[in-house]
Amino acid sequence: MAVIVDSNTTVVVQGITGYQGTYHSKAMKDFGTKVVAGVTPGKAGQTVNDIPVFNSVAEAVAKTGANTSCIFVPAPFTRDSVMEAIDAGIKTIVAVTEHVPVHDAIHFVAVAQSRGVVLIGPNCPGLASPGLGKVGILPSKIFMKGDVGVVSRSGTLTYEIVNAMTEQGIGQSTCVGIGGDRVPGTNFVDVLAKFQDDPLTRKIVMVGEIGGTAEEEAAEFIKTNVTKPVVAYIAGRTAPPGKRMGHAGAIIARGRGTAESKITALEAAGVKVARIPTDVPELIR
Amino acid sequence: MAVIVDSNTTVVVQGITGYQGTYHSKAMKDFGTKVVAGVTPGKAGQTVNDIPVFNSVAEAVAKTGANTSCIFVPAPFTRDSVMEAIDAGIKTIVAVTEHVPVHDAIHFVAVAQSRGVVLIGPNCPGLASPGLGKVGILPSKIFMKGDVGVVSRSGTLTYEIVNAMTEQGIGQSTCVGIGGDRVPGTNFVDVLAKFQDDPLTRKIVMVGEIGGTAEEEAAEFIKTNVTKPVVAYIAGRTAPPGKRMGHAGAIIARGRGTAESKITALEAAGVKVARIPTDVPELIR
Amino acid sequence: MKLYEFKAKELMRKHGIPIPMGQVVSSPDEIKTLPGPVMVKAQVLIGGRGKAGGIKPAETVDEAKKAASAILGMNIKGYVTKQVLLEQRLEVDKELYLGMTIDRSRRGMLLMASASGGMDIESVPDDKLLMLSIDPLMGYQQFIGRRVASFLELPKEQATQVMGIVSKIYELAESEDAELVEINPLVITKDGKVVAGDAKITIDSDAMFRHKEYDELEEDLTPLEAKAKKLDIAFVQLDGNIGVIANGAGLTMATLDSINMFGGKAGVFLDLGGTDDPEKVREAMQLMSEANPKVILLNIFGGITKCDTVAKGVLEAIKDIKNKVPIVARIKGVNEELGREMLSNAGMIPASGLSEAAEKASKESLR
Amino acid sequence: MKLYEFKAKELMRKHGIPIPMGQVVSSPDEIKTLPGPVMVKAQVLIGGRGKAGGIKPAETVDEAKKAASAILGMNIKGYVTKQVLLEQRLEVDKELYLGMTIDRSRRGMLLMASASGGMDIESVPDDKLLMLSIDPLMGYQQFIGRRVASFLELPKEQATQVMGIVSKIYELAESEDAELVEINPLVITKDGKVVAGDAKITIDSDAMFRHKEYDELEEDLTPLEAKAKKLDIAFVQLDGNIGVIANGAGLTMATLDSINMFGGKAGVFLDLGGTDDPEKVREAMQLMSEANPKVILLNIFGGITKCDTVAKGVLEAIKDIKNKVPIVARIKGVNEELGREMLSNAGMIPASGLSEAAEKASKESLR
Repeated sequence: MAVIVDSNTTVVVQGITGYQGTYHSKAMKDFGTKVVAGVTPGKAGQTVNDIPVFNSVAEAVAKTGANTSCIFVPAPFTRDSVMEAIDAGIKTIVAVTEHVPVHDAIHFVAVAQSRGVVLIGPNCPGLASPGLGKVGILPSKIFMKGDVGVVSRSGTLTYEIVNAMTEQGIGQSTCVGIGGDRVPGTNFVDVLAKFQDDPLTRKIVMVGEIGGTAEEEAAEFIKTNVTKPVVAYIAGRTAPPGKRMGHAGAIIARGRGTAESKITALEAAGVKVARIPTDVPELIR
Repeated sequence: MAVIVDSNTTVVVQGITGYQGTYHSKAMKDFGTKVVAGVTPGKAGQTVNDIPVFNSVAEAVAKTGANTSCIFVPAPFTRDSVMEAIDAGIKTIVAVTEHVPVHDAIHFVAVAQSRGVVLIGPNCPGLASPGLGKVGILPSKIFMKGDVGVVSRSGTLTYEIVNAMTEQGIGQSTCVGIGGDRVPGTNFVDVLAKFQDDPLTRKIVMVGEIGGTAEEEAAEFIKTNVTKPVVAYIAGRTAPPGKRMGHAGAIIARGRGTAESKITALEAAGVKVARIPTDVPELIR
Repeated sequence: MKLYEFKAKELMRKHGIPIPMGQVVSSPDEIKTLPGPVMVKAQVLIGGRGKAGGIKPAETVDEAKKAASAILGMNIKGYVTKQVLLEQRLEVDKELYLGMTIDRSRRGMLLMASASGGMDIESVPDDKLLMLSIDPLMGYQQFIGRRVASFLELPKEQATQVMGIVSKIYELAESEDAELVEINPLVITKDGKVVAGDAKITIDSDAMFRHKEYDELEEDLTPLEAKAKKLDIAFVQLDGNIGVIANGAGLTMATLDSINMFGGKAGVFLDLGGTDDPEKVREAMQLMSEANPKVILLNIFGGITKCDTVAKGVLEAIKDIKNKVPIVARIKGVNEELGREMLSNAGMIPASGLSEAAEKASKESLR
Repeated sequence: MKLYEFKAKELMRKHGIPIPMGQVVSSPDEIKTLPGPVMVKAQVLIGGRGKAGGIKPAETVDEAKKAASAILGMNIKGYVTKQVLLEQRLEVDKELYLGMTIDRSRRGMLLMASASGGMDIESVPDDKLLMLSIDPLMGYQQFIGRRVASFLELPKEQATQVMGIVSKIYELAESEDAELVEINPLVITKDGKVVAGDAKITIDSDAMFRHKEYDELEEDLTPLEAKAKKLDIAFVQLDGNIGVIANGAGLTMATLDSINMFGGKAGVFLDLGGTDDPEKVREAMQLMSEANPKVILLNIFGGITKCDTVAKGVLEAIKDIKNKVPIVARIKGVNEELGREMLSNAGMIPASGLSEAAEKASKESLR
C-alpha cells in the first residue's frame, strides 16, 4: 500500500492519441505504471505504445478493469472527460489539463467529492511513487525511492525540489502535485492526511505559494493531526503583491494569503520553513 | 437506539405557522417528540404550541441544536426548504408535502444523498417509533409499542394495517411511511437494512403497491440481507392495469411492476404475502 | 399531462430538435396548400392510431381534405379525433428510438435508445436497447450523447445530429418539467437528416404552477373525469358494479382487493388522496351517485378529522342524491362510535373493519 | 478579464439587475441630452478613481461636457481614461455591498453581503459581513436570498428586490463564466428602489472559448504586456534590474526569492507556464531583450524537452537581440551537459543549480 498509487493501480489515459497523451502514456509505462487502456472517441481499435484505445471510458473499464484515469484532453472538454470517468466508476482521476474554466472545475470537483472519487487537478502534474508507478507528467528521472512524502501546488518548482533531494540522496515515498488552480480537486490537507497514515512515508515536504489560504489551512491541520516532521517552502516571499480582484479577494483573505501569514502559521504548527528551495534537502535530512 | 428517530432526535418544523404545521407540531409533541423549533420566514419571534419560530433553519439550528426537520411547506417551496435544511446541517428530513414536481425531487434527493442526509418523502406520512417519538403526520392513536418494524409506500393503508395489528395486540418498533412519489428519498431497501440492524425490531411488515419495481428490489435485498421474518402485503392485486406512459414505462418495467411479479419475487425471498390487509396481523404474529 | 403530438413537436422545435414541416387543422377547409406529399395524422392521446386508420397519406390538397374528413371525428379507442396534423412525408431510411423518462429505482432521468425504432419497440430484446441513467448532479454531459451515437452505430454525420438531439431532449425535460419525452420513430431520412417522426411528451402535472401556458389546454376527459380532476380526486371507471370511495391510493386498491375476495367487483373508484376532509367526502359522494353504481362502499381512514364530522358530510351529501342505492360506510378514527350511529340512523349500512365492509358491499352487489 | 463598469452594468441589465440610466462616450461632443442630473465617471480598470478626481457631478449638458473633457485622457494610477460613463444620479438613502467570487477553500462560489457598502468595505468587521458558501450541487436556492435579506435587516419591499438581485448575480456568474461579480455600493434610493451603483465583473479568461463576444474587447495593456499576453506568457514589471525568465509560476517566484537572497532584484519577469517548449523560450528571450534589463537570468526546468534543444532555441534568439546584456543560463534536464556547453560557447554564463544561477545573476546585476 502507498498513497493513491499502488500495485493495484491500472490506468486509462483519456486523450491518449494526442501528443501529450502519447508521450506520457509511454513515460508512465516506463516508470512501471500499469497503463491498460486509452480513450479517444472514434479511435477504438487503434493501439498507442501497445495500449489498446477505446471509444469511451465505460468500454475501457469494462474491457480492462482500469480503476484510475489520467486526463490529457483540451480544456474545453475536460469537464466532460472527468464526468465520463466518474460515471464509468473510475475511483482516482488525475486531470493534467490546464486552463480549465473555473465554473467547470467547481462542478466536477463537487461531483467527484459526492461520489467519493479522488480527483487531483485540474492543471496539475499528477503524482509519482518511485518503485510503484506514476500518474501524470512528472519527469521520471528526478525521482529516487525513499521515505519523504512531497506535496506541492507547483509543477516545475516541485521538480526542482525533488531533484535537489535526489541529488543529495534523499528519496521520496510519493510526490503529489495538486496543481495551482483556483478550485483544486485535492488540497494540501487531503494529501497530508494520507501521508500521516502512510507507513511508507516518514517525513513530509510541503511546497506552497503565496495567494489563497490553502497553506494556512494546512498549518492548522498539521498542528492537530500530523505527527511526522514537516518541512515547507513557500514561493513568493519576495514577489510583489498581485493585482487585486476588486474588494472581494481582500475580503475573503482578511490579511491571510501573504507569504508572511503562511510562514507564521506553518512555523506555529512546528513546521521548518526553508527560505529558498535549495535549502529544503538540508532541513528534511 | 431505534430506527431514524431516537431519544436524541430534536425536530424543527418548517412551515410551522401553517394549518398542518401547527396541528402536527402539537401532535408530535404529544407523542413525546422533542419539537424544539419552527421556521416560517418573516415570523421569527412568534411561538406556536410554545415552540419558538425562526426565520431560517440555520438560525433554528444555531439556537436550538435541532437535528431533524419535518417539512410542511407548499409544494412549490419544498425544494427550497429541503435544500435549506441540508445546508443548515440537518441530518434527517421528513418531507410531508405532496405534489412536489418530480424534477425538484430528483434534484434534492440527489443532493441529500451526496451529503449523507436521510430524507424521507416527499409525499410521505413520515415515521413513528412508539415510546420514542414521531416525525410526520401518522395518527398517534393507532400505535402500540412492540417489536414489529413496518415500512410502507402508502399512507392510510399503513394506518389501516398498523391499526389492525394494534387491535390484535401486536406492537410496532418503528413504522416508516416512505411515500408513494416517483422519486422517493428513502426506498424499501434503505429501511429494510435499518430494521435488519435494529435490535428493537424482531419482525418486519412491508406494505407495497403495484407499479414501479421497488418491491422487486426489496425482495432481492431480503433474499440476501434480511434474516428477520418478513410479511408483505401488495395493494392492487385486482386493480386494472394503469394507463401507459408511452412505451417508456413498459420498456423500463420489462414485465415487472405487476402485483404478480412482486408477490412472486417476495415469496421467492421467503416472505409471507397477505392477500388482503386484514390478514397481516395473523401472518406476523 | 400528456401533450398532443403537434404540441409536443412544437416544444421540440422550440428546443432545437428537428421536426417535419406541418400544420394542424380541425376542419378540412383549413387546408389550402401542402408542402409536398403529406401524412394526415389523427391527434389523439392514445397509441395505435395507425392500426385504427388514423394515419393516411395524401399527395394533393384534395386528397388531404378527403383524408382529414375521414379522420376528423374518428373514435380511436374511445378518444374522438378533433384535430389532424398534416405533416411533410419523410423519405425514411432508418427508424430509431429515443426516449427519456423518470426512473424510480435510480431516482433520476433514464435515457433509452435503440436502433430498432418503430411500432414494436416494447419487445426489443435487452441487448438492442441502451439504458443510461443520468446522474442528476452531473446533468447532461457530452459523453452521454457519444455513448448513444456509438451504441446506435451511426456514421459520423448522423452521430453528430443524434448527439445534439439527446442533449436537447434532456434540456427539454428539465426546463419544461417533462416526465416523459419520447421520439419513436426518430427517422433518418434518405438524405441523411435526423428528424423526429413522432413525439410523445408528458408534462409533470405537479409542476403546472410554473407552466401557466398549459392552463387553457383542454384534455380529453369525460364529464365525470373532468369533475373529478377539478376536485383533485382520482376517478377510474371499471367493469363491476360497486362504487368505491376511499382515501389514499393504497387503501383504495386494498379495498378493491378485499371486495374481490368476497366475490364483489368495483365499477368505479374515487380516491380522495391521503385526506379525510369531510367536504371532499361529500363531493365524492355526489360524484359517485352520478356514476350510477349498484352499491356504494365508503372506506375512510380518519387521520386528523373526527369521524362524526366526516359522517355529517356524508349525511349532507346523500340529502341531494336522487337515485337511492345501498351505502356501506366504514369510517375509522376518533369518535368512531358516534359516526357509525349517525350513519346507521340515516339508513346506511355501517361496518367497523375493512373486511366487514368489503363483505357487506359484495353481498349487496350480488343481490 | 476585467470588464469596464459600463460593460459590467450592461451584463447586469441583461440578467435583470437594475442599473441607473446611462450613456458611455469617448468624446464630449457625443453628449446631446441628459436624463437629469448625472455623475460623469471615468471608465478605468483600477479602483480609487473617485479620490483621483475621476468622478464628477453635472447638472446640465454643458457641465457634463466640461466634466467629460476634464476626465477623458486623465491618467489614473497609470491607466489612461478613454471613456466616461454619464449616469443618472441616484438619490441615495443607503449603500449596501453585494459580491460573489470563487472561494478556493470551499471550492465553490462565495456570496458576500454587508449593510456597510461603499469605499471602506475591506475594513468592515467580521460580524458586519455575511459570507455564504453556495453548494455547487445545490445551486442557488431562495433560502440563500432570504438569509442575505434577513442579515441586511431590510424592510420587506427592499428585501424582495435584494433577493431577486442575489439570484441574478448567481445566474450571471454561472452563465457568463464570471469569477467575480461585485456591486459596491448597492444603492437603496430615497424612493425605495434597489440599484447597482457601481459594478465590477471579471470574466474567467479560461472560459473565453465559449464567450466569443469578448474577442474584440480591448484591454489596457502596455505594448510588451500585449505581446506577452498573445504568447500566453505571464509578464510582470518590477523595480529591480534583473530580467528573469522561468517556466512555472512557482519556479519563477522561487527564482525571485533566490535572487533576493543574494542581494539581486528582479526588474521584470516572464513566466512561460509549466512548459519548456524551445520556441516559447526563444520568444521570451526576445521579449525580455525589449524590456532592457541589466542581466537576464534564464531558469528552465526541462520536463519533456531535451536541454540541447532548448539551448538551440536560446542561441537562435540571441542572434536577433541587439543590445547585448550578460545572460546567466541554467537549463535542467536530459542532455544537460551538452546544453550547458552550447551556451557557454556562445558567451553565456552557465549555471547548474538554482542557487548558483541566482548568485551569478545577482553579482552581474550589482557590477
